[in-house]
Amino acid sequence: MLELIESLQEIKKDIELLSGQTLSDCYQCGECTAGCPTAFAMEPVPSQAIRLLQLGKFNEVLNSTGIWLCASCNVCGERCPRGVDYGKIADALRTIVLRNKLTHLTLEKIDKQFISDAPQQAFIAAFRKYTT
Amino acid sequence: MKQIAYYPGCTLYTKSKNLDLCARETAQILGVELKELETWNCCGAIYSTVQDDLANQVAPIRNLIEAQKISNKLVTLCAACYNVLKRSNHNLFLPENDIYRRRMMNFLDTEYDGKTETVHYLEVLKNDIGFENLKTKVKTNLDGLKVASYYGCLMLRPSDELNFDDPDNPTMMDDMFAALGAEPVEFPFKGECCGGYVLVDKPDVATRCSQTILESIVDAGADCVATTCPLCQYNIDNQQKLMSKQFNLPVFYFTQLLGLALNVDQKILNLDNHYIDPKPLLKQKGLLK
Amino acid sequence: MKSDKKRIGVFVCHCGINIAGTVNIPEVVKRLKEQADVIEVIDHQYCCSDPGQNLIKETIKEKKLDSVVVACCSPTLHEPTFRKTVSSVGINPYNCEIANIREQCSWVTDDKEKATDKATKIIKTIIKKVEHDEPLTPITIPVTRKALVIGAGVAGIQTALDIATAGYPVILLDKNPSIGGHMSQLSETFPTLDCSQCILTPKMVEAKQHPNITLMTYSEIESISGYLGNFKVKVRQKAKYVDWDKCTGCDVCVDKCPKKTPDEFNHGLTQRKAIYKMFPQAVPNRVVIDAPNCLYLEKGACRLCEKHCPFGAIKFDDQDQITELEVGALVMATGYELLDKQMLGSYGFGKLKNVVDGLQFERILSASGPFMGEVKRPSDGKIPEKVVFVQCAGSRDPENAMAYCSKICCMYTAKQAILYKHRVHHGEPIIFYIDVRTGGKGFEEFYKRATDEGVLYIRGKVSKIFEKGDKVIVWGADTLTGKKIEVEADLVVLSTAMKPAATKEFAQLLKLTQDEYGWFTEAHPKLRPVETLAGGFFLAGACQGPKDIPEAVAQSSGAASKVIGLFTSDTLEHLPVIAGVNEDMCSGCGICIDVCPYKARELVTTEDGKKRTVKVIEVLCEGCGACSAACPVGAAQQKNFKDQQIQDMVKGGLE
Amino acid sequence: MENFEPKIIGFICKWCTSAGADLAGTSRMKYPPNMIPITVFCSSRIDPQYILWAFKNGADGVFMGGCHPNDCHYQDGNYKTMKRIPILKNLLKELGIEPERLRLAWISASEADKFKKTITEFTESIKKLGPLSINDK
Ligand SMILES: Cc1cc2nc3c(=O)[nH]c(=O)nc-3n(C[C@H](O)[C@H](O)[C@H](O)COP(=O)(O)OP(=O)(O)OC[C@H]3O[C@@H](n4cnc5c(N)ncnc54)[C@H](O)[C@@H]3O)c2cc1C
Ligand SMILES: Cc1cc2nc3c(=O)[nH]c(=O)nc-3n(C[C@H](O)[C@H](O)[C@H](O)COP(=O)(O)OP(=O)(O)OC[C@H]3O[C@@H](n4cnc5c(N)ncnc54)[C@H](O)[C@@H]3O)c2cc1C
Ligand code: SF4
Ligand code: SF4
Ligand code: SF4
Ligand code: SF4
Ligand code: SF4
Ligand code: SF4
Ligand code: SF4
Ligand code: SF4
Repeated sequence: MLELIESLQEIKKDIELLSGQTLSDCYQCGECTAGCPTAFAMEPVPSQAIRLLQLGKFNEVLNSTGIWLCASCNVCGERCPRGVDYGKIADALRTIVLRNKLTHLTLEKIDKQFISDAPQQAFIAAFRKYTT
Repeated sequence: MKQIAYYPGCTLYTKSKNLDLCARETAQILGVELKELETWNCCGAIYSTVQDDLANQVAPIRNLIEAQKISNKLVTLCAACYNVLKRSNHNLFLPENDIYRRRMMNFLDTEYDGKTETVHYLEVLKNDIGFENLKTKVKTNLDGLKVASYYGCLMLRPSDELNFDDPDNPTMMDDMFAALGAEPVEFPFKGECCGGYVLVDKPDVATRCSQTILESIVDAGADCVATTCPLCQYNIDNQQKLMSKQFNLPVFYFTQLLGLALNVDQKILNLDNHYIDPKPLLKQKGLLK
Repeated sequence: MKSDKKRIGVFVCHCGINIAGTVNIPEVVKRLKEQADVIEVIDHQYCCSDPGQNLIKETIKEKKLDSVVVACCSPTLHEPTFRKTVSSVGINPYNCEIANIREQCSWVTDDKEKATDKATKIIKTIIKKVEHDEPLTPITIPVTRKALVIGAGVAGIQTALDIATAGYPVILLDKNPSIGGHMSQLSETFPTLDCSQCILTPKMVEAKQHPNITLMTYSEIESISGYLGNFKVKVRQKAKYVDWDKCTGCDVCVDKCPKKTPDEFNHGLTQRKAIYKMFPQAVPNRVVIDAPNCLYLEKGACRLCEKHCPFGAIKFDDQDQITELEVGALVMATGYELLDKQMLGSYGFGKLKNVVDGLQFERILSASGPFMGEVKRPSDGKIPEKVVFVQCAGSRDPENAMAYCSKICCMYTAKQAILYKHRVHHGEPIIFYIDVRTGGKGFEEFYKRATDEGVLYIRGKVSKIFEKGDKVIVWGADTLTGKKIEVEADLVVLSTAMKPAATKEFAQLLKLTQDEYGWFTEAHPKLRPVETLAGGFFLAGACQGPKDIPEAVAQSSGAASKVIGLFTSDTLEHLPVIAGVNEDMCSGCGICIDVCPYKARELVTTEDGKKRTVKVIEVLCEGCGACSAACPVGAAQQKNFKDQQIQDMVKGGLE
Repeated sequence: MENFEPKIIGFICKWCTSAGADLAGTSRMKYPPNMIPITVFCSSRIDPQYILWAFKNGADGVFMGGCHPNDCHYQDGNYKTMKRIPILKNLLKELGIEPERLRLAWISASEADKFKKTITEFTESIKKLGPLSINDK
């Protein structure tokens, strides 16, 4: 569990700075969730994650599985009526976790056969995305 | 022969030779030399949107600088490279990133004005060669082959940074296939994400994304799929083995089908490097002996 | 100017102790008398009382005064009183000015000495002003007591009827062959569910038969000139290729015409002929030939309509006709359109046959619509078992479409879902919404009725719509449970955003201002909602912003009453405190033209043709003075607020 | 300095600030009586020259009051004023007049209290600045 000790306002500032997004812009229409290809597996889904952040429940979101399931496909940001890009917010949230020295992925967890099969770019990206 | 700087990227040098070699060969036939950069670094395979992460863009920018020795454009084939290189350049030259840019130039110890344009090979085919012109060069008409052009997310979004094609209704690859005599198939998932990078961490999630796309392609009556990205190719081709439904649908790189139409040598086409063997389909359609 | 000195009298009011309690009036009088430029200074207990007013009158006569300063309360209270007093004894009312020594002096300080000082100075500023005041006469403008209403939807019709009933002639103009606007396309109307045609048709007929109303359909505005009370408008009536005096609307020609084209009235859901009537109840009940689609007019062969018309009404050599109208006021009632579905890329670009917009679904529901009121879907005529309604399609979306809320779609979506349920009892209506906005009388109750009748509301915005087999798949979300939702529907109805029908070019032609989206802007958002800043132009209905029928009609009656008010007299009075131009000084730079908010200034060449200068269109000038402040050479001067006057006033206040 | 009574000219618009001042009066609010009001139709009528003229003729401070942005009786007169004032302030600086001696405020017809507070505060600030030195010369 990641327990952040900084004041709430600090984390909020971090999230907004790192993502370049303004949390209060979101009016909770849910269009991001509606179009997200991985929302079926996410917990919380994009619009709910933003709502939790608006409410100051930062730890809840930082410790969730949802943020690791975002495929950075940009559908949400492309269609959001208020110009909020949740993909960028998820990227910022993962960065905050990783910068707290918590790796999400280790080599041992990956199937060996898969490593020899799958394209390089998948691993390069995964290690940039999931490790400190 | 006209030379354009070319950036193969990491995967094309290894697992996706068929995407790379076909492109070089077909370009040659069409009168353009894809001249590989003398030295290049891996682009990073993913574009970090974290605002203070511009340092990750040193590698992409270095490649763009290197390209200037050859041309003012840099051609990419892999959708991920295209996405990373183009966005890096676009965002670095936004006015709000002035300070970062100056810092990076100091670090790289060079001057660069952002003028190298990242283009995808499809754009070269459309703009430099022309689909009408391409039509006249076809040796094996892909007549009767129903192709679903799958663009995925990396070519299309964010549309304001990439400006490649309409993000909701891309047609560039379809137009190319029409020029080759094939029959482009409309389906609503051309730009949906195949699950991409979550593959490594959560293969089941990625597989379900890919399966949804395949279902839509099969519903639309396509014989095969064409992609521009090694990761999409892998997700949609190889992962068929994990899907709850069997599709048996071959997945090509668009350059392979282009090569086929231009009678490129079978060795270069590299049709063996697939999970679903495409040869029976091609034979059935009379496109392969 | 100082040479012909004015004969100024100053009257200082005590207002009981209201002024005299703080201001030492005898001292003020004494100090003012020391000033050489006044003839008489007198104080009085209550200047506004009869004795006070008489004193002023007597003094004027006795001392042969030509200008008066009354130092008393705020001019908003008694300026009209005293101006009337002085004019009763022959002084120009604009040569009587008020020095406000009560609200802005005696009441706001307890320091008697300072109050006395301040009062003296305030009075001095006004004396200085009066020294240069000119006698002014209010400008009278003749008024042509005839109105032009542009746009004949329910708003335009209501406006025309109200003005006509008050006894003034009205021209009701529409670009379409028939009046009626969008309301004629609606099925039944919220919140009472009366049939739209049933309540509109009588009004249309009444407009047609009213002796004071002239209909000009199939017509557009070509140009306009003039000003409040006196406009000249050129109208182009498009060639109809049918002589409407002979045509009886029998429709024989329509039956015979071989050429088909998509029907605009049904939004492309059906076909109409090249010769057509907009809809069966059209007013006027006449047909027109749509030239680009007519086989004879385009290709030279056919003439079937001509052959079969029992009245010889076809007139292939018909031409556009230009008419010049003279009117005193214009009412804009051009209404709205729906946002083009092409704008909504992820909702299928308008390409998916079974994704229709709100007005198309109104036609589908309408008893006179393409399926005679049976709910069928456009692709194959099947009865849709599951219909998804998508609210806020293109509204409240500053990033991709319109930033505003279209205001009526929550209600019409509820209505359409209810009507669908009435027609298809086992059908499942599902509404995706972000908020349900029901701000109107009976509206919330109507929403409740929708849920009572089995409409499922899902709170979330739709992201993507696509076809799968013969189904339409809708990707939405339920934000209340945090679930992504996929619905397999038979038909999707988009509650697409309303947008103004008036284009930028049209607004420029009329010199009217629009907001950033193109809705006409009213003179004041709260207090003058039916007027515009351009004198003589009024607004009615949805051309000003999204509106439902009750609001459109209420505003129309409001606009009509403004026009009627204007027409009660055949002349208008306009405040004479306006700007002028000193032609000798004016360099013709045009700076003043740009700053004038009322377009009251225009560049002209002097009569001798030698130089460019500026003319003030007096009736348009509201006297703000912006031009006077902007003019670099001091050629633009506002009457009774001339540079010299204000500078002297400053001096008076500092002496 | 103790007994310094600044001379202030106030250009106020008829529709908003002057009406606000009237309301302050009707509400019997008290504020320093130093400002002599000159009411014009619109703040956009005020040519910057008049302000210089006022300083030249002995004013220690000049106040300008108009309607709030978007509330102008003449559409956008106050925007014109808003644009002029900063330019004028620069000019004042060059002439050796403290720009703080010129104050622009938006005061509506209902803001009697704001009128009172603004005038009180402005008068105090001019008192602190002392007499305008160019007037001594
Ligand atoms: C799907 C849908 C359902 C609705 N259902 C209801 C309902 O149930 N109840 C309700 O109260 N409201 C409903 N409304 C709203 C209703 O349609 C409007 O309130 C009403 O039609 C507005 O009338 P109008 O006269 O202002 O504009 P319009 O009806 O748009 O009329 C404008 C007229 O001006 C003409 N015109 C436009 N430009 C020009 C020009 N340049 N020159 C000449 N003529 C021009 C047009 O041809 C048209 O005849 C609904 C709206 C929609 C979209
Ligand atoms: C908290 C609140 C905030 C608001 N804020 C805004 C806002 O920001 N913007 C906005 O546009 N609107 C606002 N409004 C709405 C606004 O107050 C009303 O729209 C407006 O006041 C309605 O004016 P009216 O003349 O119809 O009614 P009222 O203002 O209610 O006037 C009715 C008059 O009739 C008199 N009267 C009543 N019965 C009788 C009788 N039997 N005999 C004789 N006289 C009678 C009353 O004494 C009263 O003077 C607000 C309302 C509220 C409650
Ligand atoms: S689409 Fe945008 S506004 Fe809507 S819930 Fe998602 S982030 Fe918020
Ligand atoms: S960017 Fe991430 S959150 Fe947004 S739609 Fe794609 S996968 Fe979902
Ligand atoms: S004129 Fe004004 S100040 Fe004089 S008595 Fe009348 S109300 Fe009072
Ligand atoms: S033109 Fe002739 S046939 Fe046609 S509707 Fe008129 S009268 Fe009838
Ligand atoms: S002439 Fe034209 S309008 Fe008449 S019947 Fe033929 S096509 Fe129709
Ligand atoms: S009225 Fe309702 S559906 Fe229409 S834009 Fe507003 S909230 Fe959306
Ligand atoms: S006083 Fe105002 S309205 Fe009149 S001409 Fe000048 S700027 Fe225009
Ligand atoms: S600003 Fe003055 S000089 Fe210039 S055109 Fe207007 S009146 Fe003439």
